[in-house]
Amino acid sequence: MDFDDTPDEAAWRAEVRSFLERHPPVPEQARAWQATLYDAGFVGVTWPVEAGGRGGTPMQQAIVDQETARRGLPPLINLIGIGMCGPTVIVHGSDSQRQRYLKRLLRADDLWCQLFSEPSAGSDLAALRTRAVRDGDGWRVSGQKVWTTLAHLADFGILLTRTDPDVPKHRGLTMFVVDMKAPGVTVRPLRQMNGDSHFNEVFFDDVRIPDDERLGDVGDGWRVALTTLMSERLSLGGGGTSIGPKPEAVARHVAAHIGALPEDRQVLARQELGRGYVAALGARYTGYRQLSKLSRGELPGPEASAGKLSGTRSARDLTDLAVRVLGPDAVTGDAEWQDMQAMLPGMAIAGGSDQVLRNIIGERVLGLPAEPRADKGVTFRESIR
Amino acid sequence: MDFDDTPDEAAWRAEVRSFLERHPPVPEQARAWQATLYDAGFVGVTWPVEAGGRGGTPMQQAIVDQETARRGLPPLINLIGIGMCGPTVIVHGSDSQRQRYLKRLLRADDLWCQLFSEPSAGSDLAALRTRAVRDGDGWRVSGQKVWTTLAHLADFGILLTRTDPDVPKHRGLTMFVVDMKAPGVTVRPLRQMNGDSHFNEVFFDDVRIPDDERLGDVGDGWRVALTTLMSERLSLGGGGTSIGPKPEAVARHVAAHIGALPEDRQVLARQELGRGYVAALGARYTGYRQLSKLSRGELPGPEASAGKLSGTRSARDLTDLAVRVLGPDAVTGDAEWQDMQAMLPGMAIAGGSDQVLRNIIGERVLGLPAEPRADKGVTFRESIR
Amino acid sequence: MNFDLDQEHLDLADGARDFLSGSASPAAARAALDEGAGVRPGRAELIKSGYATITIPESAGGGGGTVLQLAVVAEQAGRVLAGPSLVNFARAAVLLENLPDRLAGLADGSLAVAVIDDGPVLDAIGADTFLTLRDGTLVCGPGEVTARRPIDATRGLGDVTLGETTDLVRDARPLWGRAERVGRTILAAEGLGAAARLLEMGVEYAKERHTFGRPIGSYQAVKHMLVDVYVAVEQLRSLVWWAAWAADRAPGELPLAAAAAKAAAATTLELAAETVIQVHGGIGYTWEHDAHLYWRRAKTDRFLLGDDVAAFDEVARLAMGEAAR
Amino acid sequence: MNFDLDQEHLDLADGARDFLSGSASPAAARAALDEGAGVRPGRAELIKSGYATITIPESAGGGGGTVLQLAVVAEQAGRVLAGPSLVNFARAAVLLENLPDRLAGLADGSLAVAVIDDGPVLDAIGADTFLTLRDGTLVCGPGEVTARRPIDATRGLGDVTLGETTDLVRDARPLWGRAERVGRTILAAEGLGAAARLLEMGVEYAKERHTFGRPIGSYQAVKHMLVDVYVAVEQLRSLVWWAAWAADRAPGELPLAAAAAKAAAATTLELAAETVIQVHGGIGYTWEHDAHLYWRRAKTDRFLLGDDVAAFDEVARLAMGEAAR
Repeated sequence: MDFDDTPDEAAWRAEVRSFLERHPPVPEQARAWQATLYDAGFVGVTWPVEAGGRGGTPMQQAIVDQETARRGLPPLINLIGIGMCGPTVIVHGSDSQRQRYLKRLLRADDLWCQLFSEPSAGSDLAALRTRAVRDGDGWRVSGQKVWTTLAHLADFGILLTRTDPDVPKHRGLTMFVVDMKAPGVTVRPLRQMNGDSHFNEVFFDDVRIPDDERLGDVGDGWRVALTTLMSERLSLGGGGTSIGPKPEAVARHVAAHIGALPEDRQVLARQELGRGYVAALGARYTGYRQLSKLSRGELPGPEASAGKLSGTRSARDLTDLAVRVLGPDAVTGDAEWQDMQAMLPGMAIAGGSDQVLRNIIGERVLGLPAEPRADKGVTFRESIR
Repeated sequence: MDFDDTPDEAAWRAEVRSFLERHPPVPEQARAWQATLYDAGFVGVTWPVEAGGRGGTPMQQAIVDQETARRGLPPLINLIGIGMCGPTVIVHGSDSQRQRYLKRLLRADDLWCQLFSEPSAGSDLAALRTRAVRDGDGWRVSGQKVWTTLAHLADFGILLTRTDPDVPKHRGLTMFVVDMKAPGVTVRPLRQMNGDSHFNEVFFDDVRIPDDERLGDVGDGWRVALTTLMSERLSLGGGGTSIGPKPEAVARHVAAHIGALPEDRQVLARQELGRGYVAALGARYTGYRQLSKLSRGELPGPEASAGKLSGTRSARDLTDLAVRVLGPDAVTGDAEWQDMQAMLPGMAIAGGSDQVLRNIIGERVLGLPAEPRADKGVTFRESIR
Repeated sequence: MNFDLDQEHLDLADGARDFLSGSASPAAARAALDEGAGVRPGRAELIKSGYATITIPESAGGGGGTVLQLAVVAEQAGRVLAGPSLVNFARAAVLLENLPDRLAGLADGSLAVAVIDDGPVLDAIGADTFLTLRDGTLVCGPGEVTARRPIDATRGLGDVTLGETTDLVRDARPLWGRAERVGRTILAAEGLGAAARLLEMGVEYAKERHTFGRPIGSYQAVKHMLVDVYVAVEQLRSLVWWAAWAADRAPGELPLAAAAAKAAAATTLELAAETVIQVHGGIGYTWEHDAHLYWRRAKTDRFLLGDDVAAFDEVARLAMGEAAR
Repeated sequence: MNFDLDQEHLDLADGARDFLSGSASPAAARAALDEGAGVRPGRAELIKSGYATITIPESAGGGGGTVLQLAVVAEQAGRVLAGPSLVNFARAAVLLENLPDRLAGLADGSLAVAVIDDGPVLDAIGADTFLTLRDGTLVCGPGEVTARRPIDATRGLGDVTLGETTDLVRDARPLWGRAERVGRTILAAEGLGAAARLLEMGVEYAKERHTFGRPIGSYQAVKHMLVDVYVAVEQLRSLVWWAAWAADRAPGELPLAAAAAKAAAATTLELAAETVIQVHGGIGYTWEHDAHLYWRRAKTDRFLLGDDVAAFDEVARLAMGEAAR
C-alpha cells in the first residue's frame, strides 16, 4: 500500500499539470477543449491504441481526472460517450464502426448519447418498448426514450430496442448505433425541478437504421447493454470522484460563514460538517480502493455502486449544511447552493435509484437471495397485457 | 375537541387519585396490589360487568393508567392477561370459561400468559408447528413456544396450535386455554441481552387439554388469534402510553446533568432532547386521538401500530441521549440508563418488528399492494418441506 | 377529554377545501415561479371568503372564531400551496387585539399587514403595513420591499426596509411571543396540509406505477418509506391540533405545543417532499411534476418563524424547565 | 498510488486470524461478563504472540513493524472481541519511543501499561503502569484501579487513582497527540473487525432464516438494512487503512484521517450491532446470542479516546482549516 505516486505516476502528473497550466480552456468552447486535450493525449487514456486511445493505466486516467478537478475544470462534454458509449462500441462494434466512430468521439468531433430508459422502463430497463423491425437490409425503429443527457446536441447514440416481443423480455433486445440527425428523430428537452434542462425526451418515428449499425447480435442487446452499464459504474461515484459538491468546497463555504453564526449554531454546523465530511472521505477512499483493483486488471464490480449510494447521501447532507449556514437568507439568497440543493434529489434517482442500487449490492455483493419475480419466464408480450 | 376532563371524568380522576393516595402498593406484593385495585373497581374498567368488569369507558381506563403512571407505579402483573388473554376469552370463550376465568384474572388470583410465537414462527405466526391431536373427548398437545412473558408464574395460557396440517396454514389452527401446571408443560426462562429473564421457552410434551377448554371452533384459531392481536395493539404504544422511558423522565435526567457539560455539549444535548421529545409527544397525542376514536366505539385499527413504531424510535434516541449526557462514565456508571439502553433493541422486535408493522400500516392503512406470497394456496405440510 | 375534530370543524374543512382547491393549486405555484404570476387565491379573495379573518373578533368585522378553526382552514390551504399565508392574519389578529381601528382594517382588507422577523419577510410582497418588535415595543409602519430570488414563489418573500414607524404597544414582549406562537401553529397547519397532500401523491403513484411486473408500492423499500411519512404526518397532525387547542384554551401549554408543532412541521414536510420525489423516480424530478413545488415550500418554511433547530432547542428548554418543577 | 493491502499484509492477517480466533471468542466475552472470567487471549499471550508489540522497534525487542501492520492485526482482534486492546500497546510504543528501557519493558511484558484519558481507563485492569499527560508533561506511575459495572467486560475498564508519578517527557503535547491518533487508528481497526463480523452474522442469518415461505434476506427491508451496514463497513475499512498509512508515511494527514476513522468506527459499529440484532429478531436479543457482546463493545468504544462527537468536531475544524489554506 502506498498512496504516493510512483515515479512514473509523478512524471505523468507533472506532464498533465504543465499542460493544463499552459492551456487554459475557454468555457464556451467545450468541443474544442476536448479536442485539444485529446491531441495532447489526455482523453481516453485507458482506451486501446487501436481504438484511438493511449493504452495507458487507470491510474493515469485518475491522475488526469484529479488534476482537472483540482483546477476546477468542468467535465468533458462527451463524458457519456467516453464513459459508456465508446466502451460499448469497443467491445461489441465492428471494425468499421470502431474506425468510423471512436477517435472522433474522443476528440468530440461527434457527440454521443445513450438511449436506454423509457417512460415505462426505468429501473426495469428490460421492459422497454421501442420497437425495431426488419426492413430489407436494415431496420425501422419507433418508440420513445427519456432522460437522455445531451440528446439535443448529440450526433450519435447507442440505442437499445426490442426486436422480438415473443421471448422473455431480456432476450428480445438488440442494440444499434443511431444517427441522431436521421429523419424521424425528434428531441424535446425535459425541464428538471431546478429549472435546468440536462435531459431530453427522444422520439423515434419510423427511423431507418442500416443493419451494419447494429452493435452485437440480434437478440443479444441485454448483454451489450450490460457492458455499457458496467462502464457507467465507475463514472458515477466510483474511483474516488465526488457526487455533487466537493466536500472541500463545502468546508470552504462553511469556514467563510461560520464566524457570523451564534456559538450554538457553530457547534451544530461543525457536527454536520464533520459527519458529511467523514462520509465523503469514506466514499472517496473506497473509490481509490476500487481504482487500485482496476489497476490490477479487475473489472468494475457491483460494489462500485456503494460509492454512488453513500456519495449521494453525503452530498445531500453537505449541501443542506451549506444552505443552513446561510440562515434564513438562504431561501431568497445564494443562488449557487440553492441550485445545487435542487439538483440533488435527482442524484438519488439517475443512474440507478438508491433502492435499485441496494438490491444490486445486496444480491451481487452480499449474496442475499433475490425477491421472487412476478415476470419470470413470461414473454414480453404477455407481461405487458 | 377538548383536552380537559368532562365533569364526569374529573370526578373519576379525583376518585382514582384519592384511592391511590390512601393505598400505596407494596412492590413485592404484585398480586395483592392488583386485587386491591380490582376490588376498588380500577381494573378491567372497560370490561363488561358480566365479565367481572365495570362496564366503564376507555377514557376512564385511560385516566386510571395516567394516574398510576403519574405516581410512578409499575404496570399490573397480569397485564398480558388483561390486555390480550381476557378479551379473547370474552369474545370466544364459553359461558363456563368466562365464569371460571375472568374475574380471577382481573384480581390476579390467576396469572395468564399468551402462547403464540415459536422458534420458526415469529413474524409469520401462522407457520407455527405445535400440534394438537384429538384424543377421545380432548386433545394432546406437543410442541414448543417461545418469547412467552410470565410463563414461569402463569396459571393459565391461551395456546395457539395446529390441528390440521393439510389445509393452508391459516386454516388449520385451533386455540385453547391451557393449564400451565398440567403434566408435560415445562417452562425454561430465556435470558435477554440485558441479563434479565422476562421471557420463557415453553415445552409441551403430550399435554392433555379437555375439549371444553377450546376457544372458538376447531380450525378457527387464526380468527381467534386476531382478536388477541387487535387487543394487543392498544397496549403497545397505543392510547398515548410511552414505550421505554417517559420523555419527562429523560428531560429531568438531562436537566440534572446538563449543567456539568461543556457549552457545546449542552447545545447538542438540547437538540437531541428536543427531537426525541417532539417525537414522543407526537406519539402520545396520536395515541390520545386513537383513544378518542375508541371512546366513540371504533375498534382499534392498524393505525395504532404507528405509535409503537415511532415510540420505539424516540425511546431509543432519548435513552441514548440519557446515556450520552453521563459522558464517558456511562460505560461503567449509571446502571439505570445502561439497563434501559440494553432493553430497547428488544422493543423494536417484540410485539411486531418494525418491519412487520410497516408492512401492516402500508397495506392496511395506506392501501398499498401486498408482496406476492411465496406460500399462497399451499398447505402447511407442503410449505415446510 | 376528546381529542378529535368536531363535526363543525369537519364542515369547515370541507368548505375551505372547496374554496381553496378551486382558487389555488400547484399549477398556480408553478406559474408564480415561471412567470412571476401572483399567488393564488390572493389576499383579497382570502379576506372576501372570510377564512383569513376567522380569528378577528366579530366586533372588528372578523369571524370571531378560534385558532383551531383557522388551523383547520390552514391545513386545506397548505394542500394546494395557497398564498398568501394565513400566518400573518393570525399573528396580526393577536398583535392588534386591543387596537380596534387597525383590527377593522385587517378584517376589511384596507390594511395589508406583514410581520417582520429576522430574515426575509413572509408575504412582504403585497403588504403595505409592517409590524415588528423594536426594543420591546410593537411598532407599525410602511416599508420598502425588495424581492430577491425565492426558492418558493408562493411565500411572497421579500426584504423590508421599514419607513417611519408608529409605536403601537409598549412592553409588548408577552404579546409578541403569543402572536408568534399562534403564527407557528398556523404555519405548522399549512405544513401539515402540504405533507398530507404529498403523501397522497406518493401513495397513488406507488399503486399505479409498475416495475418488474408489480406495483412499486408492493416493494418494501417504497412501502416502508411511505409509511414513515404517514407516521410523521399523523403525529404532526396531533401536534398541530394540540397547539391550536392550547392557543384557544390552555395558554400555559402553548409555548411547548407551538414549538413542537413548528419543528415537526419542518422535518415532516421535508421528509415527505424528498420521499415523494424519490418514489416518483425521474418523473418526480421534472419541472412539470408538482412534487418540487411542495419541496420548495418545505425548503422555505423550515426557516420561517425561527427554524426547526431553534424550535427543537426551545422544546428542550421548556421540557427541562417543566421537569425541574 | 496503490490503495490495497500487499500480500505481506494478507498473510499477516491470516496468521493473526488463526491465533486470535483460537484464543479469543464472543463466548469468552460472555464468560467475562457472566463470571468475571479474564479477557482472552490476555496480555501475556498477546505479547508472546508478537502481535501486541509489532510497532515497538526491534532494538527494544519489538517487531519493528508499521502501524498499518498493527491495524491489520487489530481488525482480526476486533472480529473475536479479543482483549486486552492493542490500543495501549500502540500508544505506549509512541509515547515511550525515546525511553529504551521502558520500551523494552513494554515489549517483554514486564511493564503492563495503560494510558489514562478522561473517563474510565481502557484495560486498566491488569495494568501496573499508567501513562498520562499532566500540564504538558508525560508522566508515569502506579495506580489503584476500581472497576465498576462495565457494559463490556472485554475492555478492562476501571477508574484509576494514580500513585506517585515520574516525569518522563517534557513538552510532550505533540508526542501525546500523535500517540492518541495512532491509538484512535487502532481502536477504529478493532471496530472495523467487530463490525465486519457482525455483518457476516447478519448476512448468514438472513440467508438461512425463512418467513412467509422465503429467506428473510430476500425482503428489501432486511436486505437494504444489511447493505447500509456493508457500505458503512467498507468505508470504515478505507478510512482505517488511510489513517494507518498516514501514521506510517504521511504525518500531516494523520490528524484528519485518525479523527475520521475514529468517528466512522463509532457510528458504524453501533449501526452494525443494532441492525444485526434487528435482523435476528428475538433470538438476537438473547444472552446466548453473540450479537449483544458486539453491541456492548459498540456502546463502550464510542466513548474511548474521545467520543464520536468530539471526533466529528475535530474533522470539521481540520477540514475548515485546510479549506482556508
